[in-house]
Order: sequence, then structure tokens, then C-alpha cells
Amino acid sequence: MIKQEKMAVVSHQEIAKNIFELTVTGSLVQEMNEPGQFVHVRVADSFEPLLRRPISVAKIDKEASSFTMIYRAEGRGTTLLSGKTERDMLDVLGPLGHGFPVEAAEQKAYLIGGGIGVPPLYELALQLNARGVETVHILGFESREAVFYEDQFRALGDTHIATVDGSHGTEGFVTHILNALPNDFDTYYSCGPTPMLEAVQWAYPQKKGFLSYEQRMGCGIGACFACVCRTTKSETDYIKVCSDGPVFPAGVVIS
Amino acid sequence: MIKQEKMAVVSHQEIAKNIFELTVTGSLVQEMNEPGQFVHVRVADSFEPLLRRPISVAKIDKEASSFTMIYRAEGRGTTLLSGKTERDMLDVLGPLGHGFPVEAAEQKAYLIGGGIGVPPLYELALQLNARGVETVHILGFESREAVFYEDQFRALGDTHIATVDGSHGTEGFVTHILNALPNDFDTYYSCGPTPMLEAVQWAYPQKKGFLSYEQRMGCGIGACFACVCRTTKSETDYIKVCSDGPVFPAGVVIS
Amino acid sequence: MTDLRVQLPGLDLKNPIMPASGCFGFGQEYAQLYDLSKLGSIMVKATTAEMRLGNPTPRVAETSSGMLNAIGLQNPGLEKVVSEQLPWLEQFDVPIIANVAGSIAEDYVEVARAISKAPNVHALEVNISCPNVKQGGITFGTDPDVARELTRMVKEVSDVPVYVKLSPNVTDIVQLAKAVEQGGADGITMINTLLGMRLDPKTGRPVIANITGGLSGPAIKPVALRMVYEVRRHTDLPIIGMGGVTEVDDVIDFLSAGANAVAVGTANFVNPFVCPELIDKLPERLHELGYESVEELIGRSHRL
Amino acid sequence: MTDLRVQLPGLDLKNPIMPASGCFGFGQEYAQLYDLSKLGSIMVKATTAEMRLGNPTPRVAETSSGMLNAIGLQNPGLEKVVSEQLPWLEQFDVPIIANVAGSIAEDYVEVARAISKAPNVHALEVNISCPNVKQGGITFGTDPDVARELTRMVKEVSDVPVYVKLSPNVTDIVQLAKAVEQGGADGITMINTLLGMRLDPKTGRPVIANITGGLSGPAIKPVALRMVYEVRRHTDLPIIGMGGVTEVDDVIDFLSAGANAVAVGTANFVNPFVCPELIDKLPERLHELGYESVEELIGRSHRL
Ligand SMILES: Cc1cc2nc3c(=O)[nH]c(=O)nc-3n(C[C@H](O)[C@H](O)[C@H](O)COP(=O)(O)OP(=O)(O)OC[C@H]3O[C@@H](n4cnc5c(N)ncnc54)[C@H](O)[C@@H]3O)c2cc1C
Ligand SMILES: Cc1cc2nc3c(=O)[nH]c(=O)nc-3n(C[C@H](O)[C@H](O)[C@H](O)COP(=O)(O)OP(=O)(O)OC[C@H]3O[C@@H](n4cnc5c(N)ncnc54)[C@H](O)[C@@H]3O)c2cc1C
Ligand SMILES: Cc1cc2nc3c(=O)[nH]c(=O)nc-3n(C[C@H](O)[C@H](O)[C@H](O)COP(=O)(O)O)c2cc1C
Ligand SMILES: Cc1cc2nc3c(=O)[nH]c(=O)nc-3n(C[C@H](O)[C@H](O)[C@H](O)COP(=O)(O)O)c2cc1C
Ligand code: FES
Ligand code: FES
Repeated sequence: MIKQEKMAVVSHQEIAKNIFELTVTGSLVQEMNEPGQFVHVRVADSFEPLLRRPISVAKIDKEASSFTMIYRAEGRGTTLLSGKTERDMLDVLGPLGHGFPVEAAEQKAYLIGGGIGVPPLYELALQLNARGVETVHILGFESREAVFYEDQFRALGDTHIATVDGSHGTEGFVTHILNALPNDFDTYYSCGPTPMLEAVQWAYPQKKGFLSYEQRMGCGIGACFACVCRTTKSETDYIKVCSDGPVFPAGVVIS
Repeated sequence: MIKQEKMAVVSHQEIAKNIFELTVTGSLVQEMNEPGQFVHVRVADSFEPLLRRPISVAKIDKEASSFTMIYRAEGRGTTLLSGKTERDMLDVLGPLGHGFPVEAAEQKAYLIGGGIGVPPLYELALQLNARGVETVHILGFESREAVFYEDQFRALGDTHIATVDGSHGTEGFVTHILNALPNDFDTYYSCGPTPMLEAVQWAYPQKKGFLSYEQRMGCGIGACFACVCRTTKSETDYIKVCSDGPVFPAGVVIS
Repeated sequence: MTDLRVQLPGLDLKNPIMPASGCFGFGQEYAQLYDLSKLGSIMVKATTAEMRLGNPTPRVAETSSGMLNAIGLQNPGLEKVVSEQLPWLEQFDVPIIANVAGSIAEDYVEVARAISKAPNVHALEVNISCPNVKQGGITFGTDPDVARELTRMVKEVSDVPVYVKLSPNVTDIVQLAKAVEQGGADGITMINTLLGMRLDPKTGRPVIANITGGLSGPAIKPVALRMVYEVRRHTDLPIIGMGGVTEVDDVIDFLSAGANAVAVGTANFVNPFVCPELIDKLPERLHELGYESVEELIGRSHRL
Repeated sequence: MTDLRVQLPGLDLKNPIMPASGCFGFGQEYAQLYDLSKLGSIMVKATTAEMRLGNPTPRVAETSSGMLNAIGLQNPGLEKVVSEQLPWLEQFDVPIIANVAGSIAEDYVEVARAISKAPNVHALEVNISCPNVKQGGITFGTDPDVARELTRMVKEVSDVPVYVKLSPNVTDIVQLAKAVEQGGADGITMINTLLGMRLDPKTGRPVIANITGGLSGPAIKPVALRMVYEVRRHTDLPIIGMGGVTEVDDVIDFLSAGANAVAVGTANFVNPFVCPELIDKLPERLHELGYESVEELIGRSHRL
């Protein structure tokens, strides 16, 4: 069930350049299940900025009733968010949307992420590993300074890093790594900028794949039609990223 | 000279119900002289609330380069202001306007204040006493809970308190106290709600008096014509509360 | 007990609060969050004769204390709305106000005729003011003669009272209000969004794919309130006021200015529970202000 | 070196930033804070033939990301402006744009004739759009025929180029822009404030004594930007754009939309140093965006 809750900030720190790891606690966590779902966060009590910000769930800790988000402080809203401290409460709406189907993977899965698309793959990797699925992580970042959670992913499986400027790992995009990796997986999951999703989809037409999309949002719950995409099904078919997604099987969404 | 400065919050505490005492430090303090001047405070970095808030200077400490404001957290802006803590910086524009002429008083002065009009009288009392002028303080508040700085004023001279509900001191308004006090002063200074200023002015037509006025403000420095009042001088004469005032001799301003 | 009830043509409202059209879909999503029977009414998403896919994305952009949208009247079309969305809403004890839109007058007539027969539709809201559709749309809302005539045509075929939704993007909104009154409107809803634009400073490109969009949210409240106040001075038609309502004092302001009920749009996105929260807060606030009913408060700014 | 210069009729601007009329008086107050020679220009407070005392107070009210004002064109009158305020400004190396207002066309003509002869007045800004004066004022700005004729009359007597300031409170601002172009305007300044209102929820009374006021500040930027963009598509007249400018990216946006220079109003009240700060920040921001001059950036949104 979707809840709106003032959640307490448990910890908040900068883990890479402009990348923040924010853990909050509250009963809303008990509603979380699927990796890839997101929450809609109100960053200020004021009307400026007005709209909530969609942020993926990066890690769920049901026992502690807490969950973790990882985000980049970029525009006005996320910069304000980065100022929250441990005494603050955060207005969270969630969990929202449909995430990655963990049961789809059989033996080995590729988790392919770019930039701020990486965070939801972490909870996904945790859940896949818990089910005995081997996970390989192919993660792309701008530069060395922007890399986060490398060790955490390594602890769960093979992890390959690409940076655009070559300052860490392979130079270039995740696709450069994918080209050099074997095709011995059954399922891939991907989250990142749309051109990356397109490239990944293109690279593995034969495989089962699941992609997480981004769109500008209003309501975040399916009521305002801000976040629609057409689909391959028919001329008149469309989905809403916020409530039908953000995760869709490969080949469905026209982006 | 008027300066705009990010001043550091030195201390901030609730000293009566919804009444806060806020001390900040910075080089702007060196520009302050007259009691009754005010500063224009920006309460948030956001555009909401947009406008600065005028707050009187209640105490100047040039040695520590700090000054104190006392304000009531009431509307949106002052409520936000009350959330500032010792680690915060406050955007202050000032000192603004013309304050109370301390040199006008000869031997004994009445300082008559109501509610949030009381704060500027404190620095005034300090400066008058430093010049050897005897000060009598007649201060009105809503109720016992709203009374502040009683001891501080007592330390400087005779102090009489009125509360509207009679929960502390005399029941009623400052005028009830004034009626019972002798007329043995040469100068009065007053700050508070306009009806109070009118009443005080009416009570002492013979005396030298100085009144501090309030008006809604835009710029706070005399450029926008938001804060004008007509005067008794002529049909076409007017003053700006922010830059010509807020303090004017009795009998000048038509409020 | 503070009396929140309001009587309007076709609408026996338990309270004067309702979600605004386009900000609440057809209720399904918000029904996951709370019981829709609590609402005074629901203004559902604009319905057109045929299904519409709307504009390309991005369709929304944030602005200072507001947002722009250019959804473009995306909706499943009259048939589906009548056969699926409206029947689904029958489970709730709440009168529906159906928002009617189109490109040409005949579209409006077709939708109005059919949708006004749905059992839970108690009133129509004729959207002559959507800034985000290329054809027709906006001109219906800016030319008094066209607005009058369209109102007359819709009124003729409608089984329920007809409210006309006014655009703020006009020189003289009173003129439009009078025109739709002459056309036989039973009420007015106002305001729709102000036409606005945002650019991406990095590229110089419009953020909204449609280039311009409709501005809503707290930023427009002063304009909305002024228009409600003006229109109230010139007509006795009931007004459902909207534009930036987010807090209980916004409701008080619109009622004071002369609105008979109040709709909440953008604020639903900021706080999805805003409508029930406003309904809960309203009695206490009225009481504090010395009023025992909503009806007493309506238009008080004109009686001072 | 990034080139900030802009050439407009009558105005050789060092940079495209200037305070907007009514938000900067006649410069005296801000001169206490910084050297006015730094500014591209100064749009001084509206001048009328006779001294005006303006509206009763309160004259300002805060709104979400904006403010309302109803100053009512208070000013010392033509004679004093020409004999005192303008000569005082001669000490600064900055061209002045004189804002001309009145109740009837003859007032405008009288002020324009005299004020355009002041040595440091390089252009007039004809204020046909002030929402806060009861007589005339606003109707000049909403009727294209009246606007055209007034422009023509002012143009005839003016010794310097004439800019006309447009009101956003119209159905079709392009129509007005074209009308003043036909009347012989050398340029357009836009936008003036949106007509709005605020009530005190405690009493139901308007906060502004004049009941309504003009809405300005960041809240109106999307409307202003849209209007500049639209007008730019239909005329080659120079535009001085304004409405909610507070940050350097707002300047970038207005220039991108087609403004040739940018005025800053309300933001002066929030940060009295905003104009010089924007001037200081502009070169670096232009450089970041890959532009070497302001002129290159102007209108880029139309060239994408
Ligand atoms: C389903 C989903 C999950 C996401 N998960 C994460 C995450 O885990 N970590 C993370 O760092 N980012 C994530 N994002 C992107 C994040 O929402 C944007 O970076 C953020 O909204 C930008 O806000 P701002 O205040 O920094 O920028 P501003 O420029 O102030 O934003 C202005 C408006 O545009 C919207 N906006 C701007 N960029 C985006 C974007 N890329 N996607 C959607 N809306 C945008 C904002 O929400 C806001 O409404 C996710 C986006 C979606 C749709
Ligand atoms: C010269 C001067 C000195 C002042 N000194 C003090 C002081 O020392 N302590 C103190 O508590 N208050 C003082 N005030 C009053 C104080 O400015 C207001 O209480 C405050 O601005 C209210 O802001 P808000 O955010 O609480 O209210 P809101 O209702 O959010 O304010 C909305 C707008 O109205 C203006 N406004 C509201 N009330 C007043 C008012 N009474 N006077 C002027 N503008 C107002 C605000 O500045 C703001 O622009 C002074 C006012 C003036 C003019
Ligand atoms: C995303 C969105 C979609 C809208 N769709 C419609 C619509 O379909 N029909 C309509 O009449 N108004 C529509 N509106 C306008 C609102 O109903 C309302 O008039 C306007 O947003 C002002 O109210 P607000 O400030 O509370 O949002 C829409 C507004 C938004 C924000
Ligand atoms: C207090 C105030 C006074 C104004 N006076 C005038 C005026 O005298 N003449 C005029 O043409 N515009 C006047 N304006 C309008 C501004 O020049 C400007 O067009 C408008 O405020 C929008 O810009 P902003 O959002 O940057 O303030 C005034 C605006 C304000 C806020
Ligand atoms: S954000 Fe409103 S429908 Fe998706
Ligand atoms: S507040 Fe602007 S002149 Fe006084």
C-alpha cells in the first residue's frame, strides 16, 4: 500500500562527488518489496520547490524499518535535500510503481547501471543473490570521483566499472564492457539514462531483459498523465512510468 | 552605511511565548548607532517567503560585533526565522532608517512600548542611562506569558507592566498606567501598535515625544514608496517610514 | 457543529472541497489512499469524443511556487469513460462533475449529451479554456460570442446543470462570465491555468515539449482570487473557485471572495491527502473565525 | 573577454542589466549601496505631469514567490523630476530610461515632450500598463487602437526613442505589440505586473488598501517568458524583458527567448545588490554556455 509518512533521517553522507546516501526510518518500509520501486520525496516544507522528487529505493532493511536512497545533488530540489541532517524528518510518499521481477532470473543475471541509475540495482543484487542467482554488475559513471558502491557490489558478484573519462575502470560506456563480456547470462536488468537503455536493449535482443525508465513526474501515482510513454503494442497504447513502471520488459516502451 | 551581510547566529532562544531573542555577529554592527533603527532580514534562501522582514535592533554590542533582535514568531516568515540555529548564517540588510534621538531627553524620559514595540526601547534605555537620563519604562503585553525583558528594564529604571488580561502587572493598556503616573518627565519615546502611539501622543500634547511607526515594506531603503504616510505639514507632504523613519517627532505623521 | 454543506445547481455537496479536473484522473489512484466518499465532489479528467494521446513529453516543469503542464487532454475517450471510469466511481457516495472538452463545438455537444446521462454525473464542467490543445480549445475561452454560443449548445443537450470553466488568459474575465451566463450556464468554474513557459538555460530549449504549458499552483493564487472576486461582483452564478489552493486559509480566501466551493489541483501532487485534510481542518477554522457554516462565509469580502 | 554590450535604439548599453521602473526610485537609495555607473541603464520611477501621492497603504503584500503592489504611480511630478532627480543622476555614466505615465493621452504627451529633452534620458518607456491607477492607465494597455494612437502621439513629441511597456493582462499580447509597432514604437518593454489580490483570511478584507495590486516576482516569470517568446516571433522590435528575474539563469532565459536586454524589479527588494551581482556573473555563465557575447545569445531559443 502507498503511504505518506514523515520519516526520520537515520544517516546522511556524501559517498562520492555530489552523491549522497540517505537512510530514513518509518513504518512505510514495511510496504516495500520489489527492488526498483521508488519513493516521491518532498524536499522542503515551502512551495519552492513545489513538486516532489522521485528517488529509487537502493536498499531495504525491514528489520530496522529503514531504507536507503542514493541520489545526486544536482538541481534545486536535490541540493536542498542534501542539507537534511539527522535531526530532520523527511516527507516520503511510497513505495511507488512496479520494480524489477526478481523471479524472472534463473541462474545468472547482468545488472547494468549508469550514474544515478545504479542505486536500485543494489537492492536488486541483494535479492537476486538471496535467491541464489549469480549477479554480474556492469556500472558506468562520469569519472572516478562519481563512482559509488563499488565495494558493495563486488561483495555480491563480479563488478565492472566504466568511466566516461577513463579515470577509473574501463574508459567509455557500459556497452564497451558488455562487448567484452560473455553472453552466458539468462536475464538482464538495467537502469540509467535512456540512450544507455536503448543500447543495452539493442545489444541483447535474444535475452530476457527489464529496463527502468525515467520521466518528468507530477503526481507520481498515475493520476496526472505527465509521465506517459507510447508502447510497441499499438498506435494508441501507452504506459505511465510512475504507476505501470518504472520497470518494463525490454521491447515494450518507445522512449 | 547600509550593508548587506551574512551574519552568524550567536544565540537564539525563546524568552517568552513565541517571543525569540536572536543575537548575530558581523561587521555590520559597526555601522549601528541609533536605538530605534532596524534591519531587514531574509528568513530563507528560497523565494518563498520572498520579502525581507523588518526587525528592530534591540541591543548593540560593538565590542563583540554583535547585536540582538527580539521578535514574535507569528506569520510564515518569522516562524521560519525561529528555526535558525547557532550554526546558521542570517542575511541581514542594515542598519536602516532613523532611530530615537537620545540627545533630545534632558533629565527624565518615559519609554512607552507595546508588544513587539518593546525591543528597540531596550537599547534606547541603555543609551539614555549612559548619558545620565533617568528612564521610566511603561510596557504593555497581551498576557503574562508574552512578557519579556522585565528584569532587564528594571535594572535600568522604574518599570511598569500592563497586560491586557491582567495576568501580570496592571490590567489593561499602557495608558492605564500612564494615567496614574506623574507628569514629571521631559521627553517620551514610544513604539508599538499605531492605536497605542495615537493614545500616547494624545495624552502628552505638551511634551517632547518621539514615535516609531510600522508600515508594510518592500525595499526597506526608500526606493519603492510602499511605506509612505502623509504628514501634518501639508496636503502633499509625505514621509517614508523605512528611510525617513521609523521614528518621527510626535505630531508629524498622519497614521 | 459547523455546517460544511453547500447547495449548488445539480450538486448537493457535503462539503465545498473537490479535486480539480486533470489533477485526479478518474479517481482510481487516489482511491488507493483514502475513501473518495469523503470529497464534496470530484471533477474528473477532461473527456473528449475520441481517445486522445495528448502531447509529447516532457509534459510538466516546475516553476517558482508553481508548475507548468501540457498534458494535452490525454483521456481514454467518451465511450470508455462512460462504460468504465464513471461506473467504477459509482461505488462512492460522491457526485461527479464531468469535464467536457473538444476541438470543435460538435465534439463538446456529443460528449455533453452522452456523459450527462451517466447516473453519477451531477454536473458538467465545459472546458473552454485548456491552453494545451492546438485546435479550438483556447479560442472558445477567449471570445465571448463563441463562448456564449458553445454554452447554449451544450446546455441544450445536457441532462444536468452546466458549469463553464473560464480561462484567465483574457483581458476581461467578467465579459466572458457574462457571456456564458447569457448562454445559459448554471455556474462558473475558474480559473484554468495561465499560459507560461520555461526554458532550459543550458540549451535554450523549452523544457515542455509542447513549448508552452499551463501555469498552476500557489504562484497563480493572487490572480485566481482577483478574478473570482471580480466575477462575483458582476454575476450571481455559483462559482467553483480554484488556483493554488493548498492550505485551509486558501479555501477561506476563495469562499470569502465569492466562490461557493473550491477545487484543488496541483496541491494533490504535493500532498496526495490534501483534499481530506482540508475537509478535516475546515470546521475548526470556520469556528475560529466565528462562522457556523460555509454558506455564511461565502462572499463575505463583498459585505465588509 | 565576453562582450556584454548591447546596442538598442537610443541605448548603447555596457551590459544588458537594468533595474525595472518603480523598483529603484530615481536611483538615490541604491547609490548608497553601489556605483550606479555599473548598470546597463536605469528605468526610473513613472513620472506624471503633476505630483502624485498614490494609493493608501498597505500598498504591498507578499504572495507565494511573488508580491503584490499598488503604489499608484506616486512620484514628485514632471517638474521636480526634470529639475532635481534627473540632474542628480548625471553624475553617473549610465543612460536613463524615463518611465512616462498619465491619466489621459495629453498627460503622456506633456511628460514625454519635456522629459525626453533631459540630457541623460536616452529613451522613454511609455507605461500603458500600470494596473494600479484608476483612470485611464490600464485601458491604454489593453485596447490595440488606443495603444497605437498613444504611441504615435508620444513618438511625435519625443526627442529620444520610444519604448512601450506592455501589460500581461490581455488576451493577445502579440496584437498589442504589433499595434505599438504600427504606432512607431522603437522598442517594447515587457511585462508589467499581473493583476492580483490577496485577502486577510482572518477578516476577509483585501490586504492591499487598493483591493487589487500588481503581481511581480519569480511567480510570474513563466508568463513573462512565454510572452517575450511569442512577441519575438512576431516582431523585430527590440525587447527589454522582465518579470521575476533574480538569478543569472533568468537573464539567460529572457535573452534566449528573444529579449535584447533584461530588467530586474522585485528582486532588488530581496537583494539590493542583485543588479551588479548579475552583471558580474553574466560573463562567466555566457562563457560556460559557449557564448562570447550577449548579442550571440539573444533569441537562440528561436534558432534551435
Ligand atoms: C523512477 C525514478 C527514479 C529515480 N531514482 C533516482 C535515484 O535513485 N537517484 C537519483 O539521483 N536520481 C533518481 N532519479 C532522478 C531524479 O528524480 C532527478 O535527478 C531529480 O528529480 C532532479 O531534481 P532536482 O531538484 O535535482 O532538479 P531540478 O532541475 O530542480 O528539477 C526540476 C524538476 O524536474 C524534475 N526532474 C529533473 N530531472 C529529472 C529526471 N532525471 N527524472 C525525472 N524528473 C526529473 C524534478 O523532479 C523536478 O520536478 C529518478 C527518477 C525517476 C523518474
Ligand atoms: C520598522 C519596523 C520594526 C519592527 N521591529 C520588530 C521587532 O523588533 N520585533 C518584531 O517582532 N516585529 C517587528 N516588526 C514587525 C515585523 O516586521 C512583522 O511582525 C513581521 O514582518 C511579520 O512577518 P511574518 O512573516 O511573521 O508575517 P507574514 O504575515 O508572513 O508577513 C507577510 C508580509 O507582511 C509584512 N508584515 C506583516 N506584519 C507586519 C508588520 N506588523 N509590520 C510591517 N510589516 C508586516 C511582512 O514583512 C511580510 O512582507 C517591525 C516592523 C517594522 C516596520
Ligand atoms: C496536470 C494538470 C492537468 C490538468 N488538466 C485539466 C483538464 O483536463 N481539464 C481542465 O479543465 N483543467 C485541467 N487542469 C487545470 C486544473 O483543473 C486547474 O484549473 C488549475 O490547475 C488551477 O488550479 P491549481 O492551481 O489548484 O492546480 C489541469 C491542471 C494540471 C496541473
Ligand atoms: C513596487 C513596484 C512598483 C512598480 N512601479 C512601476 C512603475 O512606476 N512603472 C512601471 O512601468 N512599472 C512599475 N512596476 C513594474 C515593474 O517595473 C516590472 O514591470 C514588474 O514588477 C515585473 O518585474 P519583476 O517581476 O522583476 O518585479 C512596479 C513594480 C513594483 C514591484
Ligand atoms: S506522474 Fe502523474 S501519472 Fe505519472
Ligand atoms: S519600503 Fe520601499 S520605500 Fe519604504
